[in-house]
Amino acid sequence: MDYAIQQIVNALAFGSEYALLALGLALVFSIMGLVNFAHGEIIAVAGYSVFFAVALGLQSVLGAVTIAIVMGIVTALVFERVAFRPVRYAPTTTGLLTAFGVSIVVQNMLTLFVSPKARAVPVLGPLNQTFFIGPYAVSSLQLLELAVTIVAIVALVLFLNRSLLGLAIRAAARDFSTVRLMGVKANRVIATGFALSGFLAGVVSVFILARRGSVEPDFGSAPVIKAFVACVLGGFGSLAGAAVGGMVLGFLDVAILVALPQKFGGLRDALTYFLVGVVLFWRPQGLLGRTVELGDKEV
Amino acid sequence: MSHRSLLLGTAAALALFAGPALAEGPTIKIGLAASLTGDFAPYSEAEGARCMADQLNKAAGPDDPKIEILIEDSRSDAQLSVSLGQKFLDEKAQVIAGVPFPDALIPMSQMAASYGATVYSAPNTQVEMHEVGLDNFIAGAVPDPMNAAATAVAVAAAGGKATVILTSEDGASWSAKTPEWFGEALEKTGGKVVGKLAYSFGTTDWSPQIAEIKAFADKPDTVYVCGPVPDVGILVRQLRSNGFDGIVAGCDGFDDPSLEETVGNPAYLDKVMFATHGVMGDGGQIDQFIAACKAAGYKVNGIFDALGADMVQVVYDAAKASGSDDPVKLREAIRASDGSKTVMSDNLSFKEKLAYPVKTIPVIGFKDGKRVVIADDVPVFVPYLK
Amino acid sequence: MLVVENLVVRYGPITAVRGVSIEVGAGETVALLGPNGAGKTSIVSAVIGLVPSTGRVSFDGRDVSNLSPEERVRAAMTVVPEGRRVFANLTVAENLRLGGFVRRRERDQDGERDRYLAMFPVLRERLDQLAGTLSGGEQQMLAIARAMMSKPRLLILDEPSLGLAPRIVARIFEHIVELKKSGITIVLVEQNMMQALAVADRAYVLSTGTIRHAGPAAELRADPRLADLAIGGH
Amino acid sequence: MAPAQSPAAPMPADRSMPPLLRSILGGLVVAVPVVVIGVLILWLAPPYQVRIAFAGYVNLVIVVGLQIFMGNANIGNFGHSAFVGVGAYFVAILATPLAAKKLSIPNAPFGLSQVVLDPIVAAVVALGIVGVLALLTGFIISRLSGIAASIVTLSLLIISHGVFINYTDLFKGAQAFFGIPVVIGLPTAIAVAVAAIVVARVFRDSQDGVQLRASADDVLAARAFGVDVVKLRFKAWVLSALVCGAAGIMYAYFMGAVIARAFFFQQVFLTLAMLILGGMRTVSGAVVGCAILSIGLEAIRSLESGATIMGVKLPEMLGLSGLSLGAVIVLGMAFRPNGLMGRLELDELAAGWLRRLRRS
Repeated sequence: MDYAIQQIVNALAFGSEYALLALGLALVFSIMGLVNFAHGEIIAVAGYSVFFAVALGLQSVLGAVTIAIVMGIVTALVFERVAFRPVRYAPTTTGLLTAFGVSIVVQNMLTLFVSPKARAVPVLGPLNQTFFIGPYAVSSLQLLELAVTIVAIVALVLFLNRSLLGLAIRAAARDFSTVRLMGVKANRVIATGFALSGFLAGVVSVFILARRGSVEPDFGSAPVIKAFVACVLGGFGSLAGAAVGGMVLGFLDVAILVALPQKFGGLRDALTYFLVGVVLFWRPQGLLGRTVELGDKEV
Repeated sequence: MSHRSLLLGTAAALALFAGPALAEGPTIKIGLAASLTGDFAPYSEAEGARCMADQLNKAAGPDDPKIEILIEDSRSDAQLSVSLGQKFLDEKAQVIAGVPFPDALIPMSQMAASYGATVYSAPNTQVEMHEVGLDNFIAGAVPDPMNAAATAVAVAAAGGKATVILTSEDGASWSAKTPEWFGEALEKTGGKVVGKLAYSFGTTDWSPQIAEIKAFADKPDTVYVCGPVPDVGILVRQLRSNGFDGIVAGCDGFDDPSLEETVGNPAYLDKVMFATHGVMGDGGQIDQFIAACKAAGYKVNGIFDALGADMVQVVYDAAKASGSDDPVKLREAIRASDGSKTVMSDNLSFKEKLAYPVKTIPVIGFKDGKRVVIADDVPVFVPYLK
Repeated sequence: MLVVENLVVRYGPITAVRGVSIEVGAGETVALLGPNGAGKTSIVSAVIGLVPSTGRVSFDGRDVSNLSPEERVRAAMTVVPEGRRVFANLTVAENLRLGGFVRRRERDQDGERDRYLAMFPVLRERLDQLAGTLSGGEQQMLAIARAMMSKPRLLILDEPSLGLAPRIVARIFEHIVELKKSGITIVLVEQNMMQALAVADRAYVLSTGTIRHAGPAAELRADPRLADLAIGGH
Repeated sequence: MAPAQSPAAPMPADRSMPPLLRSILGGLVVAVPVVVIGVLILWLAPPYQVRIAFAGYVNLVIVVGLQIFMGNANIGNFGHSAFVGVGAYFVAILATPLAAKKLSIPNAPFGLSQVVLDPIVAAVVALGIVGVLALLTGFIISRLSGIAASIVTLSLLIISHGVFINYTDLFKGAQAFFGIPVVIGLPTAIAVAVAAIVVARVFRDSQDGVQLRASADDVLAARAFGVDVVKLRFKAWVLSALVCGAAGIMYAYFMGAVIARAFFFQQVFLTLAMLILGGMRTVSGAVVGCAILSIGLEAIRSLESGATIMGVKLPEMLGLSGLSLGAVIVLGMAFRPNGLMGRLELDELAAGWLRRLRRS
């Protein structure tokens, strides 16, 4: 029983990290129909910024967290301005490819100008303290992740659906000139949407860095693939779907590891993807997705 | 005369003009399809080889062999390293190497055979290489079962009796079988394997595995894993912070300078031990070599560069002995030699096993966060290789 | 109130508007008429600032030629664009809220909203429906109400009758008359000349980017030359 | 601006020719540079460059296969490498001699570790497996459009990679599956590439191809004319998968080893970038894009490790070729989303030039 609860705690932590990642993808998709695979590189740039700051003498956890988040936002804004604005109203595939292109460029720049090898960044270690609640080992990171994910989802859903700025972001992403006719500074509100996703990326970067203790050029791209799967599973573009998809994926990961005989331990990922495939076969639009949302940009 | 031979002839003529025309000794080309980027970048031997070759060439007299190192990035990609191997063979390399895993090295050896060339993989340890029946393959390191056996002896000496082993298919037998061999060797000392868990390379959150470890009915006092950094460093940190205070043991995958930083807390390194290829951190020959190379501007990293340097030394000595640039004669000379004095060993010889050296295997532990040598012997009982 | 002087709009090698001057007095309803391709929508886009142009646009005596569209909207001009352009993925209520974006700090938006929901009762029934699911006529009503939420002093309607059934068009024009009575200045851009002239005080008739005729609506209605243009246009 | 942007209408070389023959001839015209370059390499280049060229021809077949679905249906496809991988892996599993299998997949299910087929039979069976998988996946994908379809193709890629990497008993996991008989060389690759080009061209010009392209521009209008878009997409998908599967089989039979990583994002991006650069609307675009990027990236890659040019030692620039690839994608999307070739095939362009030349 203890063991089961312990594993559920672990699954929640896995799930919330996936969910937080997926939320960044879903946010950009829901506001501008862009499947932003370069989200991973926003995370990577945030991580490398901390690495540089530490190399220059930064010691404080708070400073590192601030740098990661600020650089996440800045990077997202730069990507939007340089790469995504020119393809804003192009077909979605164009945007998706641009995102891949940006991702390849940034990863290789990190390889070229920093190093292809992993670089240790121990500064965020203090965030990752394990303590015991009764017999259960819980890490502060797991709790933080869960809390941040819940707050982020609720805040984002409220912001996008209830606030006027949220409405303006959603509208601007679809019809740039008409939204200007409402007196909205459209470029600025779309940038706000990106800044939000950059904020999320910065936060995720802090979590990954605290757990890993090092950065590498593919620091963000590997987790984003999982996040993408979570988004597809939950229904692309739906924020709630991203969160649910992430959680389901986290639970699947842990459950398969626990339930499968060790002989088949290596099949964990295969089975996860197989189950995702089954869900997609049954519901191509994902668990919470609507077909309208998927086809939105074509309207 | 075809166009092709015309072109080649022109190129050769140009090369003659460009090359040191006065050299008498043979010129040996070593082509390294090195993992400069990608997963295995921490385990690349290229910079050390380059540094050693430059040192030897500088010191060489007019009659001594010249070593020319050709390096291209294989991106840790087996396939690209096979293609690059072909390129080096086109350029008449006598020795080539690629990603240090069988999936690259076996096809490369088959390819090199028709040129008479040798595949010499300095960091390679996998047993498959010695089972396929390749005649032109040489590994610079001892095979994994010996590494596992040496670790088992050290673990037993430190009181380890009940071990959990973590296996992954991602590094073939290196990461999948070495833990099994460790278990077998530990059982020989009276210990036992109480559990086995699977993982994938790239794992950064080990909490499900750790929860499993804690839930085993037989409480383990040792965790063994053979994988790359930073994964294994993260495992150490997370095991410790979850209250596991037993032994964490591993293989040469641990031997990267970034291990300590990844683990973070120096106290966590107590009771961490791993078997590797040579002793570093004691100010000995390897440290001196690495320091000299670093000072000269080579981007050397650690023990794998020393392995690369040893390869160059062995090839150089063989070239000197055979006095020829013929690849087959070169290989015969390597295998006939009673031993080379190299960075890592006073007497590195392939005479006994032909495809790999027999040497002592240092097991590294930690004291106050610093690396110390716990043992440095040739293991008596070796599983699998019988 | 709105003065447009010597407006020229070019799209690359094509000149869509060739030196048009228009004047609209406060409280007036002025129609901008002409067939397809006469340059009407280009004028509207230039007046609100969505396309680059030369010439001068002033509003309320202030030169707005160098302002961005959003700044012009803040100056109390507004456009109901051709083809409605409601935000299909937002609900009716959200469309209206967005219409009031420039007045987001004011508290009396609800008064405005109630007023236009009273004017277009069908919108009240559909407040929580996605705007994309409305019929064409309903979308047009929403577009007008949305534009009015910014409390403009100048309302430019670009082809409000486009693609709508005659019965619906009549209803839309009734609403325009209603708006006119409230005292707002209106520029009505239309292909549907006779119906527009029935509502307007004055009118300009355009063809191939220049003004062909101008005058009081009643006079133009009687002008036989208009019929030719109308036929040519439709 | 490329001439492709000019309003010249596509003009068939000769109206009296039957359409099928015209398409085949058109395809062969497009294939001429492919054959010429291949023959030159065979004649002049050292073995290493032949190897690199072979990889280029495999990519060409993949890009042409990709064009069949993506170019005609106008749906972003990221899943094609799954079929390349399936083709390659199944010939590996079926045709590898027993001795090598004992090392690589001793525990293969269904007794596959005991089966060795003739390479040709193995290729046919592997292609059949690709076909079956294409039928199953096509069932879903042809019913979706736009981004939904693209997302499902991307999921397909990730799922297939997950299975290759983790179903160790059958696919040998993250390690390369080696020991596959090396039975073909560059001449075969050139022949397959030419065949793929002709097949793609015939499909593009066929009734189905024209209807599918029309429907890609306006689905509703095409449906209104009674075009069964789902069926057409399905056909294009299966044909595209088979061509990609053939590329995978070629790859395995030349390289002698396959590795799952070869059929993942890197290949997907590379081939997509080739198609986009050349222009996905035409088969010629696939050929042109593949040629430019293959040659360009290999040139850049040879600079990465610090080459010496005209006596100047360049610094080590690891990652430069990847950087260039990404830049090509980003810039291409921003400035030339329709690619270099636009909407006209090479032979149509040539015919247009000829006509203008004659007129002047």
